[in-house]
Amino acid sequence: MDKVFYFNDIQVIIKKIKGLNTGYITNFYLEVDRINALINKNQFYKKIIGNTAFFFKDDYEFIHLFYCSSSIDELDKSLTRLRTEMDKYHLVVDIIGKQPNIQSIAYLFKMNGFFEYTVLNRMSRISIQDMAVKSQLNLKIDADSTNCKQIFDLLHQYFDPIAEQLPDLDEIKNWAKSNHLLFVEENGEISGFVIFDLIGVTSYLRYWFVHPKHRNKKIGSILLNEYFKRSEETKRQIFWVIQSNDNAIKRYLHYGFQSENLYDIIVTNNNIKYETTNN
Amino acid sequence: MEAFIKKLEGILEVDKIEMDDVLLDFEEWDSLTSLSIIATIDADFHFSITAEELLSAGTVGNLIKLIQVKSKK
Amino acid sequence: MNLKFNNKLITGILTILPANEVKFEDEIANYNFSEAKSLKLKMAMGYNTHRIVEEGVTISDLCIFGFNYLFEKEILKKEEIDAIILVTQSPEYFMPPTSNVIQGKLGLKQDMICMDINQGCAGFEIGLIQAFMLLEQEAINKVVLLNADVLSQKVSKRDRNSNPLIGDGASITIIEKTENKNSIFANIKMDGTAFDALIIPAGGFKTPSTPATSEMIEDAAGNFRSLNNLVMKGDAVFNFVQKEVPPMIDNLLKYSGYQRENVDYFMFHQPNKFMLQKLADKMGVPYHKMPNNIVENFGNASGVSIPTAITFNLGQKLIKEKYKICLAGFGVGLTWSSILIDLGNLDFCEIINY
Amino acid sequence: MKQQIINILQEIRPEFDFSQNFNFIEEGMLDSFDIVSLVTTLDEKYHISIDGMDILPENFATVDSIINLLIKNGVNQ
Repeated sequence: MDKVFYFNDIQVIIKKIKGLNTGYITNFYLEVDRINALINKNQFYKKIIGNTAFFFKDDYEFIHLFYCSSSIDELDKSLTRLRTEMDKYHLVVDIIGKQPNIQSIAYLFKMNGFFEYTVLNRMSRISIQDMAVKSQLNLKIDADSTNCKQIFDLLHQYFDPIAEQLPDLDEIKNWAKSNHLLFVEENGEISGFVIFDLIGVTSYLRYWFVHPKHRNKKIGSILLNEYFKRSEETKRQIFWVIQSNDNAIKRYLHYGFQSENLYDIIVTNNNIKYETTNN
Repeated sequence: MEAFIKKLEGILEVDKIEMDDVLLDFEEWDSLTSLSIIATIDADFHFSITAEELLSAGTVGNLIKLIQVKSKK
Repeated sequence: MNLKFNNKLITGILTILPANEVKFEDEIANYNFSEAKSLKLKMAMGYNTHRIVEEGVTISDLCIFGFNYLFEKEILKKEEIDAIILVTQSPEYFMPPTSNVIQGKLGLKQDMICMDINQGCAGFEIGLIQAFMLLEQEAINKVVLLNADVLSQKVSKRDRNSNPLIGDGASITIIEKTENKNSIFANIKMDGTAFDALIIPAGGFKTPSTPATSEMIEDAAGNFRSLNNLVMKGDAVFNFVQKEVPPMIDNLLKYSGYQRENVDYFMFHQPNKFMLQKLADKMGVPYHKMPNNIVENFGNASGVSIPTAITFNLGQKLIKEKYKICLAGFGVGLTWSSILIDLGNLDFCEIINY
Repeated sequence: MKQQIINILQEIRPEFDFSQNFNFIEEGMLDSFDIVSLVTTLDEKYHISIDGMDILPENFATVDSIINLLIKNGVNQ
């Protein structure tokens, strides 16, 4: 595993794999800014085995693995070799794509010592329907650094780090700065929040949370409704949901969201399984 | 063991394997290769090794040593 | 859903396999992969020999042969049979039910029930569950469960996904009431959204068989098959099995109150050796408790694979001994089902060749 | 070719109108997942292999930039 120093390193590697001209399969989606941030924080590594480039994102408790390969057979050979070297690390892989195509990649990982952890599904909604919920609650958008730290702690306490790609404190502060973090505070404690991104016509719901102590007070629907209001200019709202979370899916269907044929099969080389928590 | 080595040569698609050949250096090595070697050991020597044990053996010679040690137990 | 049955018993299992044995080596030339790859598949997946019927042999031939064996040995009497349940995906006709055909050929009494059920890999469990339900009736004391398939006829010889592992066969299982108090626990689930994971696309009313549907087409992996042939999405089925079966068994054990250690054998459907080993690994079950040797010896004859695994691996032992056995079938439908049952002191438990 | 590309985009994201001269990335009409499927589709459709150096969002931001990319990778207009 070698550290990646420049974004350009990655491009050169991908050029080489693609240049073999035998095809291209990957779960690596280039988001230049995010990757540059990871490189600067020394969290990004690479390893080339045969006709596959592996990239590693060090998340401290585990490592996210990305692959860029010229074919399924080549990925198989490379994974078998990677296995000997990465045995001591806890690897997590998001296999993203359409069903049933991603099944065969998931199968390959399972042949090479990985286990299915959980499956996420992307849901989206095209039109906006505003559903006014009367709110006596004080929704805030001006999270200070104490609030941000509280939210960071809640995310790490209640969300599954393997399934949900948790942000670091800086990212939370950035959302607060850009008014994309709404929260409810009661007696100095955060009782709920929603975090989102607006990019042109698309709005991404990132995290939506109500503290278990404050459930059934409509905080959740008020937060979501305010998120919808702030997404009014967009044509589409999307987010990822854990496929086995029937209750959440029912709620989203109720709000007019629909399941897309875009899935994320999460596999890890530890035989652990996603456990439904109370978030 | 002779018979086992013959089978290995078949699985690895080579005419002759040497004791210091590195398993992962065989061109055609993939997950099916390791699975079939594990199954062969299971069928011929009546014990199972894990994929990790197989891969950490490294060379053909070490794999054979591993089998010999295990079959004595 | 969880199901529970009281005071029912399996009293005999007979497996009927075609004597015609086909070797994997003899079919390698049909597939387009290297010899080394064939060798690897043989070892890892357990492809070796499989039993295939001669052309023209149908499921009633196999079943009637088995019945006559039992009648001649006087282990089963014609007049005792109150119901025949036939689980198959290779019926002789669209109509009538093949179980009626068998009843007629055997000259059984009219005062009985015959029914065909269209199920495959979980066909042994589905059949048992149906038998247990029939036995709730006062008039029904003995049910004969037939599992029978000759799907080799529907598999393309040039399909390396399915052809090396397919097998033909039939089994006869006798289920009765018992005075002794006992409980049998079962669960079953279905997912019809994945109906095409294992399918024969043409030949039914939706897409009737025509010259066009029999045209051989090459798929991305280099297999040749037509729409009249069975097609299996191998990786999707593997993923489904690894995902659904371990929690299903956990649920069954929890529901029954037994521990994994209390189970003597896990007699599972036999898709291939590798899949069963992976299941055993994932569930923490030692390989000797979960036999995986049916594909390499006989092939996978869908619902017949569990009776074959029982008669082949335990056989005469089950005449004298009694074991706690966990059955599980999973596949076409998709359907997955498991049963926890005490099996033993059987009147018969053997394999015969047709 | 312009229409072909619009059709391909339309197939990936049927809910948006790609015939307008938007910057698809800034406008949130295409995200990084879409770009990977777009690369695969273009590779297959035009029998090319788009240079790995070029798989950057800005090269897929407009129909014109996609056409330039294809020309650069050897597609005749």
